[in-house]
Amino acid sequence: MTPTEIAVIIFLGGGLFFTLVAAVGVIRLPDIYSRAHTASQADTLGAGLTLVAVALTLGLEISTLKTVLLLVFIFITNPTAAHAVARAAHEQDIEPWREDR
Amino acid sequence: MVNDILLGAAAVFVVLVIVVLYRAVRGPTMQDRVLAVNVIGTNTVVILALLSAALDVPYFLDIALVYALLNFLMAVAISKFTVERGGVM
Amino acid sequence: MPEEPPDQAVDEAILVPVGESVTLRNTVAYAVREALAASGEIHFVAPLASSAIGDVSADGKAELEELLERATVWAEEDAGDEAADLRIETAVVGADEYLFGPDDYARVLTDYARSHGVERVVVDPEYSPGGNVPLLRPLQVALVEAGLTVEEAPVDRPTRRGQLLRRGGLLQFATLFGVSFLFYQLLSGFTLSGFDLVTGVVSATVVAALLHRIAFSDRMRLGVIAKRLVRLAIFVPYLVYEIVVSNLLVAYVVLHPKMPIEPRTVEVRSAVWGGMPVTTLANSITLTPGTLTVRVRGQDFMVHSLIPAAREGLFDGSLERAVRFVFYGRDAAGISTPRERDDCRILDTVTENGGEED
Amino acid sequence: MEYVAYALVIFVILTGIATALLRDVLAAIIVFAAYSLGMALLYTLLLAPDVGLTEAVIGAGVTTILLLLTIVKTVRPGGERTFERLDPRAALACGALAVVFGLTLPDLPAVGDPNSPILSYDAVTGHYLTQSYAETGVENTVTAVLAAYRGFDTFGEATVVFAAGVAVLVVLRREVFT
Repeated sequence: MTPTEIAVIIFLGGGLFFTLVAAVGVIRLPDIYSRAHTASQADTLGAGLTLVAVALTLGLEISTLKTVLLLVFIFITNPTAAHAVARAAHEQDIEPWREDR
Repeated sequence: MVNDILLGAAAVFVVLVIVVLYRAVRGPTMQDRVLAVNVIGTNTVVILALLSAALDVPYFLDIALVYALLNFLMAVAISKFTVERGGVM
Repeated sequence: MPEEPPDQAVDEAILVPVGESVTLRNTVAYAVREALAASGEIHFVAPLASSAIGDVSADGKAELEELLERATVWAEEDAGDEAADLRIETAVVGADEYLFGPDDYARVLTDYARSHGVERVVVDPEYSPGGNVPLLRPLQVALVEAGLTVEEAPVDRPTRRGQLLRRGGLLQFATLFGVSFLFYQLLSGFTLSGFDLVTGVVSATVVAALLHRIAFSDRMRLGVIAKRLVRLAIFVPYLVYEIVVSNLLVAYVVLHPKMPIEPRTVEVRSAVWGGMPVTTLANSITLTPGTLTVRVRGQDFMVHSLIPAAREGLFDGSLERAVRFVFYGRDAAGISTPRERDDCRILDTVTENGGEED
Repeated sequence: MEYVAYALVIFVILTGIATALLRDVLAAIIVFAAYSLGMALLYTLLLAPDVGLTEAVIGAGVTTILLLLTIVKTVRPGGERTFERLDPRAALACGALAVVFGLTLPDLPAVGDPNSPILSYDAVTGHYLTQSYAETGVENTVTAVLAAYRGFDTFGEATVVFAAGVAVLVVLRREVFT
């Protein structure tokens, strides 16, 4: 295996792991606010790592540039979308869950 | 070989998408659904990128770009809708 | 709530409490119209929140004075030919007191009104004294109890207001054109064929012509932007590092069988201001796992935090410092942390601070 | 590649069923957007990226906005139940239809099969390619097939599109008839 392939596999593994965390979090966590945490963050990192893996496989070409653009875009929009969702929940007076109530 | 790994990763991503679908269907609040669909959308973009690399079809990435845009717009539009149309909700 | 001004108020002076708010511009316009219809006397009064920037309250005062000056300029602009009829007075009040609750604000405002013989108050509906959201309604009640006439300026609420169009210049146009054109060429794969170049120029021109007055919020200065881009390049690796580290923390918590989470909503009054810096900070906070920006008003961030460690990190303000570094340079990075400034607190419920919208 | 396709088909079927069964209209719209995402992925995977792109823009974007606008202009029944109660007769009819369509599937040629009729029966394809201009006077073969040979089909489609357009206008300007 070439070093590039090893790097691809490492990044892909990381991406899969964090996306798995996002999925588990979205299912397991108790309320919309805490779900928004994993949805925006673990998922963003998972997607980011996977896209890095894709960019590495592609090597140096136009497509790589597009992948990087995609990555930047996801890193900007994902937290914004999560914020929009959380804010919508807040404005509808949805109470956050607490472990002691 | 790398192509097979990428395809396998895409398959795992689709399975994760199916898992997240539970939240989109179950809710309980509308925001949960929007959030779940947003996660599904992000993963879709990633799947497209993976397929593009694995099958060596560069223009899949263009679709992925359009998708990323749409996904964001959808989450914001529905969130805005649920707030401003509070009476109808 | 567009109420007709009461008739008996016709020859009265008007007091406008001034604070940083999105609708301040429109409130000033409304107050000036009302004042010209009446005595032409208008008082812009800015109560100084002691907690504004902790011990550097001189800064806070200077900021308010600048705001008052801006309000005065706007008022004169609105008055136009009738500017001679308009008498404007400005004051910063409460500088020597510790303003905390709505009653404190009401007291200093009432004192001012008494000593200047003003009985009518026009309130900016988005005015948030001390940056705390729920103060406005109680403040109004307290002012009414003190015997003043209080009305809210009939301006549009944030969801559908805001001055979208700005003055656009050649620089804005050129930047937008360049970015769109590059994006188009990227999508077409940089073939640089005649067709792609021509269609690219056409599309980029359409985009730039339609949007160059909307797309930029600040006045553009190339030097500043270049400096910020360089600092941003330093900031991004740091952000990625933070994201990965705290993502591992959250992953541990989420995958742990017992899921030991302790979610709390906290409020932080950050020391960044302006559109881009606040947006950057809010997005960075959301990107760092364990913290999620729920709502932002001016400098006040309402943040939902999942685990205590994330909360501590937020109060230590390392991200805030980094964002300040990006936008204001290395000197500004040194301001004390939110914890030292005493600008953070844990809220008991969300709705305690919500529900003020309608 | 098969696994991806299988997983996607499962996803699409699940979202489809959920869309049909969800009681809350807004929830159904949101899940339907997920359905469109899955469909677009599937199209793309089958190497029809243009269809995938259209599905993404129309299905996930435009349709969602149109449906949201529709809710704004109409009422949305609330309710405690998450899912619609199943109507056995409707379920039976749908199931029967699905079975009938499913039975025709094995007769379709495989994707990219060189022996599929469109590639092997040169008599048909060739006829259109060589004769369409002489018979219809239309220069583009695809247009000739769509507008001339399939005239009735196209007419039906146009009627459907027209009806949909009228419906959209009616919904968007409800005040005209209230």
